[in-house]
Formats: sequence, structure tokens, C-alpha cells
Amino acid sequence: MSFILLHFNYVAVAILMMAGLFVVVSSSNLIKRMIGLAIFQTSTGLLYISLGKVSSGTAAITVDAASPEKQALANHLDPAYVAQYGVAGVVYSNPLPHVLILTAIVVGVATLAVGLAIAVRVREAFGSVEADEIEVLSRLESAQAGSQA
Amino acid sequence: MISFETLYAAAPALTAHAPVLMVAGPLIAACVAALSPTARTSWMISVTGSMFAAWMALAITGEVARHGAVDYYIGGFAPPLGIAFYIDGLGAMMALLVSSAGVMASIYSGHSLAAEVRAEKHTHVQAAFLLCQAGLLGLVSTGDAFNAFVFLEVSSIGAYALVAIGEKRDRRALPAAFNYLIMGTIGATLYVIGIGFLYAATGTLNMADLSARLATLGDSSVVQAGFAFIVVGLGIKAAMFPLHGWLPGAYSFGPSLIVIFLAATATKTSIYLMARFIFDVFPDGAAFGRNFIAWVLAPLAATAAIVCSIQATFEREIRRILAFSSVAQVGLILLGLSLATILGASAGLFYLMAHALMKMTLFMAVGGLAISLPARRLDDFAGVARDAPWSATAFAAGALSLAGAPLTLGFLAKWRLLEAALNAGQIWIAATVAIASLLTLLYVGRMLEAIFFRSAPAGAPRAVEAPVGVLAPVLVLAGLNIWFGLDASLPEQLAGAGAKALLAGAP
Amino acid sequence: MIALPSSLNANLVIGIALLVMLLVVAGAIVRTRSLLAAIILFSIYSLVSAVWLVVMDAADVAFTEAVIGAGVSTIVLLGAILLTRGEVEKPGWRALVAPALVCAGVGGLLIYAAAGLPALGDPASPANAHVGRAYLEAAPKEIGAPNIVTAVLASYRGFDTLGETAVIFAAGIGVALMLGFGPHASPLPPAATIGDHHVVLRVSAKFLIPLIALFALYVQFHGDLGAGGGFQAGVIMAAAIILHALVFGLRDTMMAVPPRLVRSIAALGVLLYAGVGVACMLNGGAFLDYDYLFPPAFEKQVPGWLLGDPEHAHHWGQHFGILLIELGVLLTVAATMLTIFYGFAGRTVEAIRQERGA
Amino acid sequence: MTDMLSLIGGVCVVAGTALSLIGAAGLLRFPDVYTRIHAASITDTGGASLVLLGLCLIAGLSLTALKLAFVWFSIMLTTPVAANALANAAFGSGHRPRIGAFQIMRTDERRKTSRGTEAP
Repeated sequence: MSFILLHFNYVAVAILMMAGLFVVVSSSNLIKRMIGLAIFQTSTGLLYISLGKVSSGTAAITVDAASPEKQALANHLDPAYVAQYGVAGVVYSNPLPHVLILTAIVVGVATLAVGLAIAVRVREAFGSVEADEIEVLSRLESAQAGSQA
Repeated sequence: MISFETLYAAAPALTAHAPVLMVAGPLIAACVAALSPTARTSWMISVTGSMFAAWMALAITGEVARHGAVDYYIGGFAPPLGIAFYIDGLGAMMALLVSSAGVMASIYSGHSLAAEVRAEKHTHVQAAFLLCQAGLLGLVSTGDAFNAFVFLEVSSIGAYALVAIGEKRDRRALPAAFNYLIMGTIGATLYVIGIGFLYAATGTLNMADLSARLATLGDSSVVQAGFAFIVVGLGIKAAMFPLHGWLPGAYSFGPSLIVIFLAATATKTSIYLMARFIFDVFPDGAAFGRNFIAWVLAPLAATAAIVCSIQATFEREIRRILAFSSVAQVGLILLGLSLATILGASAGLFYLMAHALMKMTLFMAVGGLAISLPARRLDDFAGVARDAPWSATAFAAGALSLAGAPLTLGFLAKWRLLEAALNAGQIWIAATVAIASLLTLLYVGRMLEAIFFRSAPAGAPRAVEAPVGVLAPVLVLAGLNIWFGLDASLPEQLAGAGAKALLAGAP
Repeated sequence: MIALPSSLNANLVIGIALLVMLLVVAGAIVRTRSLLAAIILFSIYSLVSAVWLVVMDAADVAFTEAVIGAGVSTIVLLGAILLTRGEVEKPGWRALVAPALVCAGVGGLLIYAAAGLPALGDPASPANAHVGRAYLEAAPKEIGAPNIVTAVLASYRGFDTLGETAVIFAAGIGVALMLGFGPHASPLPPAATIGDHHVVLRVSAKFLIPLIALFALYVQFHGDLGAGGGFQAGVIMAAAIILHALVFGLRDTMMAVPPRLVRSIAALGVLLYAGVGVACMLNGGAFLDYDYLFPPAFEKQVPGWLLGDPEHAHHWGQHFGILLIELGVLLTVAATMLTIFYGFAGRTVEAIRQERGA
Repeated sequence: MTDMLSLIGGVCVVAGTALSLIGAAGLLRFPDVYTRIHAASITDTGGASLVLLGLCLIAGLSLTALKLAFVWFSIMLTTPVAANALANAAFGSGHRPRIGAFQIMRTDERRKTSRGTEAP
């Protein structure tokens, strides 16, 4: 039971990624595909953050040793646990995945913006944002490419 | 006989910082280009930035040849805490390849861009191009797995938009760019997932540290999944068959500036990164690694070489022929690497460089012709040789090299591949290379027949010889195709050093 | 199995509840045919995941996800469906078998790996024990910023952040190339015709915009003390200007903050960041080694009171380095977000027609 | 004393969440746009206010309480405006209430409005 609960997040993240990927590969609508892509990328972030969680940890912002917050944090915890896994008497969550995912989120929004801008231009050029309709129009054009020139 | 040890040595202070300057140079140039007032100034900045990067790459190559791999700790923090650049023989070879392709493309863009993109956009186009270049250079020099992702995205985001601006000539550039974006992003995201798994297993992102820790870790489901995600993710980016769906569209409809640059570098840098992971990061003895090479990589590469060559034979649009040919050649490069011997890897890397050179020549020549000729189909290029003899000659040099005609670089490349395959006892790989070469001959023959031996139908628009600014880099590259075919010591040294760096300790 | 302290359990339950909510929302996005609904659901998805991130102690990430995922992404998506004039997806999937197989394959691999991953919150897992812990120990001594995430982001992995700023810059260029040029870009769009009935909105917007800008500055300069930093601040700053455009019309905003200027600021931000790196190099350090930001001779001349606590004096370079590069990030992010907004909002229906005719 | 404050604070938080829950039910069950906006903004203002008040009481007189007060202030500033703008926009685009004084409209006028007028 405990194993399932403590691995639930990985399974949930896997399903979320699949939901995003499924939308990307199966939907014909360009905008919907971008939404799927955004979900796929966001879920990747959730995987990293799961890896960086430390039980009873706090956000990686240094807590002053003398502050009341530190006392409050320490009150709930097993001193042996704090001594083994804490830094200067406080247990923190791992900051590295947070940094990586900050980067990934920003990269995600950059991709989203460029993708949607292209989708808007596709709509202007083809009159549609449905991939299958655009494909038909493109095929037609390929078949007669150059003949109008 | 040119030797890199004696070729060039920059000032020591410059050499010490060359790895990061090679990336920061184009990055800074990109900002300046975006700020510059006119199209002309932005072009000059672009050329300057690219040349600076090439200069730095040359300095690094000399340094690596003399003293071995170069390390650079960014921010002064030693890995694994900080991000470190690590450039060995392979990285130096790739850096030199990317930056010289950048120089050629940027010089070429001075004239070609004017025909393809509205002048007011030029400053931004050059900025995006420089960012793309900076991204690829960062990718080949970084020693940090996550940093590689960031640079992969820097180069990709610029490339997506640049492919899309091909819409001025052909609106099909837009869906092609969209497709490229979707596939590219899926690839990059899968790569990130793979890195996440490796991080979960080892707690580090530095490639050297990863390698050391993975060696002690043994097999686990997490490491295997990480391997699979990384390889599939980079496989998409490298247009590895059957994940190459984005490539023909992107190469067919993008403006020449970006197509020639991407054709020479984009898939190659992803192959580089993949090879880094397969041979360097993952432990040599890992069963899944060997199984993957033997049962997945090599068969897929062989299929690509055959199937896409056949596809290229049946395509009607000239740039699509070249694009499918690229997928096939990626297959040949991977076949060389999959031999996993020094000889095989050096043949694969030699082929990689040769292919970059010949594809760049071909796309440049076609782009030069397309300035005056609003045509895409092969039939429309009928008899072009009479109107534009220089462009056609350059095209012929590239095409013959692609087909592997003797006295060209392509011949040597194919020969070494055959040799390496036979040496490793992999007869079927040698057979695949031979069959793929024959198929190449078919579509190259079709293209050359149309351009040289057919006459243009009456009333068809006639091509005009490309302007000198376009023609000069094309002819230089065409000349290199022949020159290296006669004296291949330069690419041979690079490929040999790269293979040694990649397979340290292999037979 | 490690012995888990009891306090994890409340967090664990909340975390699982939020993940279930995420699953439900994701399912709804997959099912719905309405694009508008999908966008709003995506916004909800981002917001719920931001809450989950807070539960997982990732305050900075949660902040970013909230402003970027739920804020900017939603605005851009809404702009896109406005411009593509397709609020409803065409019924029917393109194909189901192949996508389902692809997803099943990837999902199977993910779950195969998940079984081997360390339990949630395992303090001894390799991920938490190796480099992550090293940062926690080293950063207070070497960098001096209380927020370790900022220390790692801006200093240890500052090069990643430079790359990320370049990605944002590239996205701004990309959107400008796609949407920002053309016949419609030079003349300003027509003044907005907002009726008098939006008087509440206008009055409160006048009040809110300076407050939002102030908050952005707070987030910016508070970044090394608590959650926040250049990215979040940049987005918030852009939000203040976007609010102005939404309420008072794009024309007025573009007159106050011209698109050309905005695009230049984006480039200047990256330039500032890279410039700090080069400055460190010129002073004898490595690229982005802020300890060398100021030449040693210069540092000796600075009066002691300015350096503050002598114990922390050696963090001076790090402190100012982080401040400067965060400023670069702020400039680029704010300007790029605005460029993206201008790109989508400026492309009015008239402009499209004009471009087609041209 | 502190315990007492914490207890009252806890009660406030619970009451606030309950109010939010009721608001969510209203959002789902109410018949038209306006009543739903009403339910949603009650959640935002009333529910959030109670939760924040409760948290203030638990935190005691500290910097945290001040920050919470700022949060409350900005919520009070934004959500009513947002609700107002939403209702305005809904009205502008032709939505008419299904209950209340506006319901008494002539049948022809009801037919003219494009969306959301017909009684279930």
C-alpha cells in the first residue's frame, strides 16, 4: 500500500504525459495539438519535481538558524532524521530539479508562442487549422507544383 | 598534408576562453543584429559573428590536436555543481563543421535572403540564424546533459520560425514548419524525460560524472528507460528512420539560408549527441546498449538508407529529392557508427562531414538557381545548365560527390564505409552501403539528366546565373568536394580524432 | 523502506488529491471538442499543478507555472483562437490506433521505469543525495543568496539561464517574424471602442497597473531572498502593460510602448546578460564567474560601509552579478511577452484582409 | 491565548473552504451566467477572505500576516472587478438572465436575443 501511495505520483505523471502526447498525435486541430504539447511539457516538469521532494522538507530558501520558523519546523521532526538529512539543522527539498524545470517551463511557453504564431499564419494561408484539410490542399499543390509558373 | 597541430595557434588568453566565446560570440552577434538598423548591417554582423565562431572553433581544434580534450568551467564552478564545457576530438570536429557551415550560409544569405524574405524582416532573420548557430555550437561543446537540452531548444526555436518564413515563396512552408515544431518539441521533451530518469538514477547531470556513476550502477529499469527516451528523442531530432517525418517538408520549403545550414548541421549535431550518449555516457558493457545498436540502430539505419533512397528516386520536386536523400544518408552515417569500431566510427564521422559538405553544395546551388527561377519540380530545371553554367557545374560537383563518383569526396567516404564494414565482418552492412550507393546513382542521374541533357520547353521561364555573392560560396564548396576527394588528409584527421575520442578503449 | 515521519502523510494525501484533479482535468481536455473549453481547462491544469508544486516545496516553480502556464499561455492561446476563428474542433479523430499504440508504448516505458524510481520524498535517493545536497551545503557559503534556487539558477547553472533567456529572445523574434511585420504593423491599430459601461474596469485598472508594476519590482529584487526572480517579474511587468492594452485599447499602449522599442529591449536584455559574462572574463575569471565581476583594485577602493557585513563581503560580486543578470532576464522576458502579445493582438481582422490583398 | 487564536483561525479556514465548496456547487447548478458569476465571485471574495483571516489569526502579528493582508487587499481589488467585467461582457454579447427582474421580457424580444434566453 505504502509503495503504491509513494509511487502514485509517477504513475499519475505518466498518465498525464500520455494524455498530452495523445492529443498531440491524434488531434487534427493545430491549436488543440499545441495544447496537448503544453500538457506534455508541463507533466515532464511534474516528474522532475517529484524526484526532488524530500520528506518533511521545506522549500530551498535558507532558514536562519535562530528564527522561530526553524524552531517550528524542527518541532515536528525526528532529530535523528534532521541530523542525517538536514543542512544546518533544517531539511530542505532538492533545489536542482526546481531550477531545471523553471528553465523547461520557459522553454515550453516559447515553443507554444512560436507554434501558435505559425498556426495563425497557417489559418491565413490555407483558411483552416485542421491538419487533414491542410494536407489535402498541400497535396493538390504538390501535384500541380510548377505547372502554373 | 595539412596538420591541425601546426595549422593555427591563437593567443593563449584567447584559447583559454575559446570554448565559451565560440558560443557567446554568435549569441551576442544575434542581439546586435536584432538591434541593427538595416538589412545590410545585420548581414555584416551575421558574417562577422559566424567568422568569429569559426575562428574560435579553429583555435579549439588546434588546441585539442596539441594537448587533448579541452575543459572549461563556466562561472568557475567545477562540475558536477557547475556547467562545464568539454570539447574533445569529436566536439572539435563538430564545432568546426557547424561554424564553417555558418560562415558559408551567412555569406550566401547576403543575396539569397533578399529574394526570399521581405527586407524589413532581415535583421530578425539574421538574429534568429545566429541564435540557431549559437545553439548548435553550444550543443556540441557542452558537457552537461541538461545544458545540451537548453541549447537544442535555442537552435530549434530559431529554426522553426526561419523555416516558416519560407511562406513568402510557398505557403506549404507553414504546415511544414508547424510539423517540424511539433516533432522537434516531442523529441526534445522525450530527451528531457530521459535525462530526468538518468538524474533519478545518479543524481547528476554532468556527462562525465553520469558516465562514472552509471558504470558502477549496473542495469536498472530506470537507466534502461532513460536510455530509450534519450535515443528516441534525439532520433526524432536526427531524423532517424522512421522518425524523419518532419525533415522533407522543412528542407523543401524553408528559405535557402536556413535549409543549407540545417542540412549541413542540424541532424548531424543530434547524431553527435546520440553517439555521445550511446558510446560515452552509457557504460560500454551495458547489454541494452549493445542490443540496441545491433538490433535497432543498425537495421533501422539500413532500412533508411534503402527506403528513403527509393523514395528520393520517385520524388518530383528537386528539394524533396535532396531531403529524402538526407534521411538516407543519415542512415549511412549511423550504419558507420553502429559498427562500434574505431574504423567504423571514423568512417561514419568522415561520411558525416562529407555529407554536410555535399548537401550544402547542392542546396546552395539549387537555392542560387531558384532566385531567378520560380520553380520546384525537377522538370522545371530542364536545361538550366545552358542558362546558368556555373551554378549547374557546382551542382554537378555536389551531385557526383553524393553519388560517390571517383575523385570526389563522396567516393572516399563511401569507400571507407565499405572498408570499415568489411573489416568488422559485417557483410550485410557493406551490402547495404553498396545498394544505397547504386540507388543514389539513380536519383542523381535523374537530376543531372534534367539539368544538363534536357532542353527547356519553349516558353518556360529561363534561369539567370546567380549573383556573384551567391556563386562564390557555392563554387568554393564545390571545389572542396573535389579537393578533399584528391587530398582527404584534413577531414581524415578530424574524423580519426573524433572516432578515437568517441571510442576510447574500443578495438 | 525508509521510516517516514508522520507529517508527510497530510502532504501526501493533498498531493495525491491534486494529482487526481489533474488527471480529471487532463481527461476533460482530451475529451472536449470545444477549443475554448480546452484552453480554460488548460489554464486550470496549470493552476492546479502550481498548487501541487507548492505542496512539493517548489515555490519558485509554482510561481512560474502560475504566471506563465495559467497566465501568458492562456492569453496567447485565446489570441490564437480569436485569430483562427475556430472555437470548435472538427469532430472525429484523425486516426486512433496508431496514436494509441504510440502512447501505450511510451506510457508502458514510463511505468516500467516508475517501478524502479525511488519513493516520493526519499531523502537518500541519488537525486537528492548527490548534487542537490551539495548545492544546499555549498550555496550559502559560495553565493550568499538565501534562496538556493536563485543561487543555482543564476550562478551555478547561470549558463543554462543564459540559454533560456536566448530561447525566450528567439521566441520573440519568431513571433515577430510570423505576426509582427507586414502592412498592418506600421500604422497603429484603430482606437478601441470600449463603451462607458466598462467604467469600473477602467477606474480599477488605473489603480491596478502601477500596483502590478510595483509588485513586479518586488518579485524581481526579492528573488534572492524568497521565491521570485527575473522570469516571474518579467511576466508580471508585461502583464501590467497587457492589462493597459486590454482596457484602454492596443493603440494607446502601442503609442506609449512602441513595438520596435520593445523588440530592442528584448535584445538588450540578452546583451546585458552575456555582457556580464564577458566582463567577468575580462577581469580574469571564467565566463559568468561573478566573483570577478569587479576588478580587485576597484573592490579595494569601495568603502567598507557599502560592502556591509565584512563576513559577506566576498559575496559582493555574486550579489551584484545575480542582480544584473536577473535584470537582463527581466528585460528580455517582459519585452518578449509584450512582443508576443502585440503580435497576436495587433493582427486584427482588417490587417489579415489587407495582407491578403497585397 | 495563542491556542485560542489558532482555534478561531482554524474555524475561519474551515468556514472559508466550506463557502468555496458551496460556491463551486452554485457555479455548477445555477441556471444562467449571472447567477453563476455571483456564485464564483462569492467564492473568491467571501471564501478567500475567511481563509486569509483564519491564516492571519494562526500566524499572529508578524510579517506573514502583513503579506496575507496584502493578498486579501489585491483579491478584494481584482475579483469584484473581474466579475463586473464578465457580467458586462456577457450582457454585451446578448446573454439575458433567466431569473429575476430581467426575466420579464416580451416574447419577441426574447426570440431576438441570440443565446441563453429560453427557459428550460
